[in-house]
Amino acid sequence: MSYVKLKLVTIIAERVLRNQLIEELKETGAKGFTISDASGEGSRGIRASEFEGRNIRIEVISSIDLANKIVDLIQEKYFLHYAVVVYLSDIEVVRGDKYI
Amino acid sequence: MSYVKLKLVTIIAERVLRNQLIEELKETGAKGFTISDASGEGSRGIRASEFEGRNIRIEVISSIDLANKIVDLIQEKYFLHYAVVVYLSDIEVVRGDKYI
Amino acid sequence: MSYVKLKLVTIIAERVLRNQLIEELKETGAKGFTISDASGEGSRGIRASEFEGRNIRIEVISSIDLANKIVDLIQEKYFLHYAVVVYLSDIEVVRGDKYI
Amino acid sequence: MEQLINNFASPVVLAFILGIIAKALKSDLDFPKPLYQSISIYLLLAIGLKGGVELSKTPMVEFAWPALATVFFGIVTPISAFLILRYLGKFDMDNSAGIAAHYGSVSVVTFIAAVSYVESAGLSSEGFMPTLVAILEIPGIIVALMIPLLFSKNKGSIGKALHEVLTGSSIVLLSGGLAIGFIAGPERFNSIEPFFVGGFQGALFLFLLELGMITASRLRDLKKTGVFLVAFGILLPLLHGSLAIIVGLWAGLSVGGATVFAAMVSSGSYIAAPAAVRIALPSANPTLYLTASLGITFPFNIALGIPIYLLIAENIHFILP
Amino acid sequence: MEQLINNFASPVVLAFILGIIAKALKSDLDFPKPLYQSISIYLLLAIGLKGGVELSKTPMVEFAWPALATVFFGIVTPISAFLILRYLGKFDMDNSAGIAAHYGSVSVVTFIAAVSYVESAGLSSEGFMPTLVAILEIPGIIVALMIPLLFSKNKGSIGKALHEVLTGSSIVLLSGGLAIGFIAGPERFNSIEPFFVGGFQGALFLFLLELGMITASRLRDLKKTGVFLVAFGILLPLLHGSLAIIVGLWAGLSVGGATVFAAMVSSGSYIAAPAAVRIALPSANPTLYLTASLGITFPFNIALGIPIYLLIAENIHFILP
Amino acid sequence: MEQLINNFASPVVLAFILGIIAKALKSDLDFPKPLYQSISIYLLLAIGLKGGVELSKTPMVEFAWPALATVFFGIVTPISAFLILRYLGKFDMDNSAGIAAHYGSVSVVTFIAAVSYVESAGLSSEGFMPTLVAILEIPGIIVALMIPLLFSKNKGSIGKALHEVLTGSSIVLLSGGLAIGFIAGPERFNSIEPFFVGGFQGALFLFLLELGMITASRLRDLKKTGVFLVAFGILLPLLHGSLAIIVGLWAGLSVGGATVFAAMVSSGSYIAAPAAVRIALPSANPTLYLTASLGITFPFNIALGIPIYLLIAENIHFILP
Ligand SMILES: Nc1ncnc2c1ncn2[C@@H]1O[C@H](COP(=O)(O)O)[C@@H](O)[C@H]1O
Ligand SMILES: Nc1ncnc2c1ncn2[C@@H]1O[C@H](COP(=O)(O)O)[C@@H](O)[C@H]1O
Ligand SMILES: Nc1ncnc2c1ncn2[C@@H]1O[C@H](COP(=O)(O)O)[C@@H](O)[C@H]1O
Ligand code: NA
Ligand code: NA
Ligand code: NA
Repeated sequence: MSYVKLKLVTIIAERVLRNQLIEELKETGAKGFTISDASGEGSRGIRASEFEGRNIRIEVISSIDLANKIVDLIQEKYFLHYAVVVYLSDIEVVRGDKYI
Repeated sequence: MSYVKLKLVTIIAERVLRNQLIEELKETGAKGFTISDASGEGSRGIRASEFEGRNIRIEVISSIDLANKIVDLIQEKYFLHYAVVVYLSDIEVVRGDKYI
Repeated sequence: MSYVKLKLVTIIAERVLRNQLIEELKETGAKGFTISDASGEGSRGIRASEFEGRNIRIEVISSIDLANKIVDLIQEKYFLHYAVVVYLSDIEVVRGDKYI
Repeated sequence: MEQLINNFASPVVLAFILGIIAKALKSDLDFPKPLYQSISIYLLLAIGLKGGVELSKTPMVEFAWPALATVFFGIVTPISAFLILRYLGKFDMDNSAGIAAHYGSVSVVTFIAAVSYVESAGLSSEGFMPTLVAILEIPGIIVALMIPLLFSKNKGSIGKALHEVLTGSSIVLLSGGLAIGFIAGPERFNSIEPFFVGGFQGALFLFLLELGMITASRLRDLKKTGVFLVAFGILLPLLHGSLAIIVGLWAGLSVGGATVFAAMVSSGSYIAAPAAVRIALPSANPTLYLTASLGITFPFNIALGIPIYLLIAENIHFILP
Repeated sequence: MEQLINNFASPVVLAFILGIIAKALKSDLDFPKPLYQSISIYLLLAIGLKGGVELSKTPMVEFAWPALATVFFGIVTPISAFLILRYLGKFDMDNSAGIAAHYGSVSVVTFIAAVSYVESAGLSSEGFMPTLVAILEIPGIIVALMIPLLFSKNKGSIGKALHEVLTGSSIVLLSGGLAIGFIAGPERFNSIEPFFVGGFQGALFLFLLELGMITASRLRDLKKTGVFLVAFGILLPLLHGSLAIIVGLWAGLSVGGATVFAAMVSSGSYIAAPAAVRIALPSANPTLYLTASLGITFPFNIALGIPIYLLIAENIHFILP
Repeated sequence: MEQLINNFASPVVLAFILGIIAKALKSDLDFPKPLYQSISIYLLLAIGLKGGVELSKTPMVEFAWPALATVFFGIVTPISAFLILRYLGKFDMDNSAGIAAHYGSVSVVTFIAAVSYVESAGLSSEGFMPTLVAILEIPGIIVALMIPLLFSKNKGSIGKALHEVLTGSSIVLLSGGLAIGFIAGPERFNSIEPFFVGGFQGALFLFLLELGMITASRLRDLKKTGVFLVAFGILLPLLHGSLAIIVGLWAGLSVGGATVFAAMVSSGSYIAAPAAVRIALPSANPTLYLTASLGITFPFNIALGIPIYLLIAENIHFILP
């Protein structure tokens, strides 16, 4: 079995951004994503969508290139006004072409 | 404090596989697992169990050996017909013998 | 874009510890955390809070220093009597000072 | 005709249509999953309990023939569905068996809708009908899953699939409710009656709203599945339903009972069967079997099938000896 | 005065207060999110269904003037709110528009509470009032979001925000319920009435308990938002409410109807608007608009505003020609 | 004897048994967690509201002695449980205190089941009984947690545990409901009565189904816990229950009230206490205390204990002066 090294991009964001982020991830080139509920605290306080559950976590398995693009997107468009964090980690997969 | 390097195996699979996967992970030698709900999109579309929540995420802290065995299992038995992805990442734990 | 290397501390613990752990993480110096629901099996069996959902997963983006402190805390105070695991992984973020 | 329009103006059918429209408008309306599950539990228990209470008042002899008729259809309908799909529709072995399994089993909501429809038409159905649902839920899936076991090489875990069906929550709740209603009897049932009877139609309303939303996504897959499956999803229930009416009346069911029986027999499962088929026949395509049973047959039965079955039952009733 | 005390002793207001107290005591009492969502769905559908059934009995002419009055307030209230915030309150463009959008829209729970209050006072409101809620939900948000579009550079996705509001679940459930109730009519509605009418006040009780808990966290933010916003959150509804009573009575509403109309017009949305504003005006501060609409205006209206509107309506009623 | 069989055929007891059977069959039947929490909230509020309304009609003097008796048992039962466990059962300090804390507190569902049972037997219990539950919930846990504080070195955070108990959701909902019912009074309660009274038994039915499933996993642990704990879990409630009947009748309770009082006093908490003990006494083994209170005493009381208490109360009633 031969592993391919890829990046896992993890975004944690306030829930109201859900649909918008998914759309933009697809536009940026993501072949798939996994999304789940979360809550948390950080430097930003109140959310507009608190009723409906606080945060979402979106994960994307991607090439380094795509990972950089996603981080850029979040950084430029969302960091200033929204509660959002993003980080990268290294992962290994088999059948790496599925994600690129 | 001395850390031990281990692998974290993450499986994201359609929900209908839940019980079967847990059973097989135990048979393969996993000493424990963590499971949570998720949803997502990838190369496969419709699920049979969509009513009941879409995907599950299973994580197993394991030795490299066991990690390879789990990836093999998923690859051979599930990749073809089911919506499932699996990836490995490096983690550090204390009291590493708990997981082996 | 310049990435900063940080640690991601992941704690999986029985639900009854939720409030107490959050409080202690803040005291130890965590600038934020993300929390979500999970269940699982490990070496410990029954939970006191099984009704209310089994485990929680807490993640903290932190410096190596803080990561070590958190692992120490869990190890000393909780490992003996509670169902809890903790592990570290490497991540990269932009704007690293947000987390330190 | 008037009956048909009447059915379309009934709140539960309108709720189903609202669900479809909501998704067509890409509304963010979304039922929390636990609400969907809770209403499922409630409806199954309520149907079981009411049936059990009725059963406790029914002489057992009346029940024998209809029960036998149910087992008969549990065995025959998946086979006829399989043969049509395999030889007329040219589907492969696994897809044929996978779809057939759905038509061997039963859609509980179709059953409930039929009971309500019959009541709103001033008739009634036998109290033991829910027992028949519990009986019908299983054999069809088993029979259909046996077919590829005999012929195909692509086997999944049939044992696991069967255990899943047999101890599945719908069987447990339905037959558990039946048993409790039967043991408790009409008097002790009084205390829980406002909850399980008074709220029933409202809960069904919510459930059909949600089912409408789920069906909407299946409707989008219609073009993928081809015209044969659409025709199949409409004609097969008409065929099975008509047979069920004749046999049902023969077995001693009332006109209302035979209508409900036709709805049961002709319906396709969309909960127990999909999960079982996914495990047992991994290579069968879920888009096909879910679209057929949930995207075509279910709305057809709810909107048109049930009134048609009643019409047939009312007319055939006079012809039969 | 007696009416005021009466209102404070009503179960739903007491539930709201209990929610606030629970959070003040740092109790771990927590409503599961799906319960909150389920009750939301239920209340919106129930209000829509009842309104639709009533509407099916109402001559359409009676409805025209009130509908027009609603559109009028949908356009005027966000503008007056914006001007006050921008020029008296010295808030910046985006925050002024963000807060104003909330007061252009409507709080469905305030509406429901007003309907109940009016009934408990022995009066009643017109059956088509829920239709007005559906009409009022949208224009105010649109108008308020247009303002920064014209003046500000800090634009978010207004198109997306509007789609979100128009196909939002509250609009779909409310107008879907209205349509179903209208089509089904009083007789067919009977079957689901125990569920949607009998349980209504109890569900509202639970909902206000949860809203009390949510409001409690907004109350904690009061010191951050300053005294101007507190005064604004109380005086603006009194202003808008009084105008609404006069216009409402003119448009032909009964005393009860005018009271409910005042509650609607003066209330601030706390579900549709926050989500839309967050998307369309990212730089507007959620603490400001949520605290104003949910932390100040909502409890004010529930506890004091509604009885005051009724008092005004009862007295103005005699003066008007 | 007939009463016993009667109790076994009551829907709620049958629901509990169905839950146990479902898990024994390894059915995948699973209650969504939010449904379980929602029913909990509902039952606690309903009990509180009804009690509060009753209380508003009761002269306060009747209430003083029973309240005192409740505090008495809140202090005495954890101590007697502790002594038996420590010196007869040879459990260690922390496990003895941990288990004892559960028996000092109260199982609300056992209380509710007793109220229903007494009613189904044609009797009734005092309206202020829910107030006694709120009083009993706390002292037992405090007293039992004090014991290891005095003797043991293995201390967890007792302060945190106490805060958790005092502001726990069951206390808040129960006493909040009591207060609201008391303030609102019978007339204003009418509007929410269909929801909180009509649906009560049905909700209890669902709750006991879920509790049966949870109990089933505790039953599996029975062999781990040993025969002493099984005997303890049956004989201790009989002892405490009998004492409670005598003292209850003395304090002026009716036969029905004394039966309910016995059920309360003899029951073991399975929500508030486990969480508090887990935090305060980390080294106490949850398998022991959960199996005792939930796996043994709870089903014993539901199925046999309550009818027995009524029998005792009916007979002792004549003997007492
Ligand atoms: N240091 C951290 N560790 C883990 N999660 C964090 C951290 N900081 C922020 N988050 C998550 O990111 C969300 C948004 O953070 P912020 O933008 O800082 O308010 C929070 O609600 C948390 O869920
Ligand atoms: N590139 C990806 N990044 C993150 N998650 C993915 C990705 N591709 C697939 N997944 C997840 O794995 C599930 C199954 O994927 P698939 O087998 O490709 O349909 C999806 O529903 C997603 O939750
Ligand atoms: N090997 C493992 N892999 C993943 N998660 C684990 C593992 N062991 C334990 N866990 C998680 O940690 C929780 C507590 O573990 P334990 O203290 O071993 O009972 C379990 O319920 C699991 O959710
Ligand atoms: Na069928
Ligand atoms: Na308004
Ligand atoms: Na007790």
